[in-house]
Amino acid sequence: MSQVSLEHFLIVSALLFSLGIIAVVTRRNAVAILIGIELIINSACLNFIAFSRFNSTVVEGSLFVLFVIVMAAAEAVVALALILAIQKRIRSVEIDKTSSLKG
Amino acid sequence: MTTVIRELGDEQRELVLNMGPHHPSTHGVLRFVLHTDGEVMRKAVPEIGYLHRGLEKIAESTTYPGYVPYTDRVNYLEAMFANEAFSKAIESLSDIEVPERAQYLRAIAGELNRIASHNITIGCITMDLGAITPFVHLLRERETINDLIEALCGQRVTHHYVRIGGVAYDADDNWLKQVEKFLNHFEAIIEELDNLIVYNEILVKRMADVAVITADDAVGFGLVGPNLRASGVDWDLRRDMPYGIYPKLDFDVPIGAGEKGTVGDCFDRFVVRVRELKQSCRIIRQCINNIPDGDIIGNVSRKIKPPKGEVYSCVEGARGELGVYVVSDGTEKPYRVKWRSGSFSAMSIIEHISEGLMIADLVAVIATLDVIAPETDR
Amino acid sequence: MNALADFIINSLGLSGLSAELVMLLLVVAVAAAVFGIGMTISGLLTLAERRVAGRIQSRIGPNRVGPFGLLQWLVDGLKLIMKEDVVPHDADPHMFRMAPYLVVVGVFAAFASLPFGQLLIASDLNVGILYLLAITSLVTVGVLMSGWASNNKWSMIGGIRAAAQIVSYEIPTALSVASIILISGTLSMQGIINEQGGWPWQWYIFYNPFTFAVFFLYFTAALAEGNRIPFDLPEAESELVSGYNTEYSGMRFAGFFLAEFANIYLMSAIATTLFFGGWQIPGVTPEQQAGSLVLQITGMVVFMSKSAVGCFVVIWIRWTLPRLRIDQLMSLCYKYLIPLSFVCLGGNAIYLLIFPKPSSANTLVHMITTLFGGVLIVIFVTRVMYHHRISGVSLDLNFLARGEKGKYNPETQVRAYGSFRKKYEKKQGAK
Amino acid sequence: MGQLAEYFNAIGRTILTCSDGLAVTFSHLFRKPITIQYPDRTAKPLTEMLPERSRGILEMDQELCTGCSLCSKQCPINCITIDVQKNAETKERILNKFVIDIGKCMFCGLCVEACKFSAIRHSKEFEGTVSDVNRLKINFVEQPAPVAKPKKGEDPVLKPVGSIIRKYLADQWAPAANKSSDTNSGGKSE
Amino acid sequence: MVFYFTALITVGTASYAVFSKNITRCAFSLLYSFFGMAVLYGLLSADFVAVVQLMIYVGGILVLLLFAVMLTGNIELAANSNKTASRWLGYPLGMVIFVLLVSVFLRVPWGKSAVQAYLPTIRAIGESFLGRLLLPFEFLSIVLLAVVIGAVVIVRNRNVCNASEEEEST
Repeated sequence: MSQVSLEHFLIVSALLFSLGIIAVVTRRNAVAILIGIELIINSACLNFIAFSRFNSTVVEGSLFVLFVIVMAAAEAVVALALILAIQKRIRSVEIDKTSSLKG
Repeated sequence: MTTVIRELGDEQRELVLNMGPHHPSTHGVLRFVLHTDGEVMRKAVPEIGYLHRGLEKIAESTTYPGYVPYTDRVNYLEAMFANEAFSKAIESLSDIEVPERAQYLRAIAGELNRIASHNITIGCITMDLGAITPFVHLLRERETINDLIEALCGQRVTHHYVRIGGVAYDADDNWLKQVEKFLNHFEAIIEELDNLIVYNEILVKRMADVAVITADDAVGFGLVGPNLRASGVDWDLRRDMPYGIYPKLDFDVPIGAGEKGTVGDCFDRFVVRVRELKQSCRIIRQCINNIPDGDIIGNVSRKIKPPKGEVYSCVEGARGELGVYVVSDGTEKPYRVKWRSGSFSAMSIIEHISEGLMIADLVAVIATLDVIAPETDR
Repeated sequence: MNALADFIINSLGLSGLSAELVMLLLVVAVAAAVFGIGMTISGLLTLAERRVAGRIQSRIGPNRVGPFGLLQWLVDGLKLIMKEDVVPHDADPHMFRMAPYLVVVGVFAAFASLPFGQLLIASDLNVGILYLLAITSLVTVGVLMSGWASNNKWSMIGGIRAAAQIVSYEIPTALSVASIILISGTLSMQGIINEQGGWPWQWYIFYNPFTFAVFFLYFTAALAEGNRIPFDLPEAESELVSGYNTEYSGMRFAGFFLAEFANIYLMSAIATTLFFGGWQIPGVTPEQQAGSLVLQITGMVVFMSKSAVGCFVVIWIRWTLPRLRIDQLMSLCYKYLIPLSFVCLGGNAIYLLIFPKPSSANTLVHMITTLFGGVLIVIFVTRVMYHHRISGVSLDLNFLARGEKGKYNPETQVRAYGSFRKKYEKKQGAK
Repeated sequence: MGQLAEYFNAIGRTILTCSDGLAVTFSHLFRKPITIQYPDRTAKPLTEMLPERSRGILEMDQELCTGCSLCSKQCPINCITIDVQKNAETKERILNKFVIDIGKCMFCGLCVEACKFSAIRHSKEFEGTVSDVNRLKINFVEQPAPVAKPKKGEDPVLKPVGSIIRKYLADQWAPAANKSSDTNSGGKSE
Repeated sequence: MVFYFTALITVGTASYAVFSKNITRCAFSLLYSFFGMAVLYGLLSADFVAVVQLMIYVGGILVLLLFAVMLTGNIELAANSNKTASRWLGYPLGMVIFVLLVSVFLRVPWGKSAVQAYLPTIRAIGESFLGRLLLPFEFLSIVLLAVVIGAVVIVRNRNVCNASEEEEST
């Protein structure tokens, strides 16, 4: 395990981040966009943990990540509720078709 | 929450499910087309005909005595009543007198059959609601009844015991004693059943206030028997259109009282049947105490040729009025036979009451209405 | 396990890649052992379920294969392996094949952190109990996947029901576990057991009235998470045919099946750990137990028998109670279990504030709660005796001379089929 | 307050009723199972456990049959076929064929009730599984022979119940090649 | 070794989730990605975070996602949503960001300290949450409560609106 250095984790997180960006930009399905966002959040979390592991304070990263995870859960709940509402409203979950904010 | 979903009224969100012909809770080959929105039903349309055997047409090519064994097959749970209904029709058509001992034997055998049939029904209701053990316990008791009836007439399910003019075999004292012994045992079992499942809170909650059939609806759709009585209509052929020796007997007719919910809900239909078990035991006890000696079959010639005419005769079967309409043209074969069965009318009300139920409720409704496929299709 | 690995590596003088290889092999070996133990336990549980169901229903249950039918589960497994593995034409084949693995992995991975004995634990994690709660969430996804991939509406409804149910009931489970964590002050499974003692009044179930209630809350919620009657809606036979595993056959079905029974054992084992003092032997301190092999084995037997009782109760409930409806299921969770477990959590916190750990008042509360539990058991036993008395009178209608326990005797059988027939004919030929 | 009381009432009711149900099922653990371990662990042969009146597969005793075909006239499904020929020389009626199609028979017992000579009757056998449905058409006449002529007032000599049909049913499982030898062993088995 | 394997699974399934056309499979493949992340956290000695990741992401968010996928009807149509011009924007953008990030990660001399042994983090986390970070922790619970209520309101409100509009139209 000792040969795995900080950079390895950082590269993995960079990969996840760019994948998330691609999903957000190219996908039209709202759920798929949400998937991309989750990937981005995960990559950030990985960075936090990795940095805190390879520095002296062990817990700080974990604390931050815990906050992030909870916020991500909250965000996912709201987003999915919105998606369901949109789906009921316009019969589609494609982002291009949601041109109006009025309920 | 459920009401909100129903208010949507959106056809696109409808899920069409095919319940049956092979489905664990349809009790035989029945089919329901369910229009649901998730778990909540919009409509359940029963489809029948998978078990059609042409019983009415067959009658036109058999003799009158020869058709009696066919009536065993009208409903595999109440062969005794079908036998009795058909025999009664021919007896009244050609004025055959039934000896008193035969009538007592008919009552004993019939009530035993009613207990057996209700055992299956109550067991199936609990099993469809998830409790399997009461079903097996009741099946165990039914097994004893089957043994008793086999000792009486030689067959367990297709009895062919009640014949035109009387019954086929006599019962000896030993048999009657055994029946009494069984009743002593079975009355304890009824009490045990009460403790085991009948008032179980989960079961009550599953059935109370579910699929309420009002008295008007019940009469309008022609429900009979326990289903009708559960809706609060006090109607029992054994008491209100007496036949056989029933006028001489003393028994109560349990009706639905909305014990845990509304009158006419699933729980009432369930509990009415449980109460009837006890009344049947009471009837059998009286019969055993009062049974006279004598012939078991009246003066019947081998070739029965009823005079020209038509007759409707019905008995109170386990599923209510089991009637048969016979048209005779004076030959030894019936011109037309028509059966009227409780399951058929029970089936017809399902579509009416199914709206807004959940899938699990529909299972309870089918079970408590006690729909038996062969009786529906004949 | 780490200690074992260090010992092996140090004694062989390995280093670098080969040390890692040894480590890996060890991990695989332990995983295989855990999987084997889990499989055996769940296999035996399938048999136990059938035997107990038989006795409850006045039947016998499988008794032909092996003594008392003990090998029945092996034969059943063999049959299921040999059956064709059918994938429906319109199913999503990859997901259809993947789903049972997820379920099996989710359940059996949890066995890794079960404390069968003081030293018999595959890995005593710091976050032991949380790990158990977390890893089983794979089951949710597996079930949902199987329901979706089967391309069958009944399966789909079953899968969605299962997912909704498991996700909902994770909350009361976690809350009731939190009550115990609050008292023990540790998340590690061994730590929780070490905090308790061997005698009933030292168990956490009798710690105070709140934990007594928490046990029942936990038990109910765990039953629901394990999809057992009265909460078996996902596979409600009379409603959804067989729920999410309707389309499965052969080994994949066996996967679901074994996972269900492994889940039962899992929940009983967790209950044993959290509430019933785990492997603690009455009158023996953990230090004494650590020194002796005999006491170790006794501890394991104690743990196994406690969890076996738990499994028995689960099976017994399954063969007694009817099933809830989906809205009642949810209202039970959100209206009853969650508020009550919150109350218990708060109650435990206040209790801990009032009675600090070692105090005589504390012991008094333990004793009173234990007494209360004892009284409940006595009341229950009287009810059982009452029922046995009123209708346990055996029916002696000897029309058939039926039910006599006969020994295997082909000569009594005039016409018998298959192997019996052959044996019979041989005997006839010899005459 | 009322709602709160109902809330706890519901919990109490559920616990009470469910635990009472559990008590019932628990008490069953101490009762005797009623299973009959058919077919190989019964105290007696199963046919001996059936009641006297049990209506099993039909059997016909050729030595008693008068060929009057009362039974086949009564049968609602015509599963009995009787072939009687008159021998032109001796004026004797010869029973050529007496076939009962057990696959059709519904065990109603009308034919047995119709027979005045106790020739046809129900055995207690009920296991009629065969590999070919045509084998269920059992011809009870092995050799065409003159019909029986019972005298009035003389009781017919009855063979043990089931002895006739058992031979035919044992035949059904015999391999086709050495059927004759197997028939003998089947005969012995009574 | 474990790391490379896990990283491969994580990234591989994540890219499947991003590029696959079948939205259901996307969501399911995310499971492995999340699971892999949990293992990575475990490798980084953050055991509590790993377990929380499993519980919340796999047990919670993923199931929610799957529900959303299954509830939003015409999935087959929506799944083929890659055929847009934004693909030509999205892929290069992802590439550029990736190259940028990697170059930054590799060039910056992170002040690395020696890798420590695996330490239990729970006690420290708990003490921080109930001590130093009590206020944010409580805020978080308020946020969660608000989110739950909000989500319920959003979903419910639509239903009622729809129903009332339909009543008006009929």
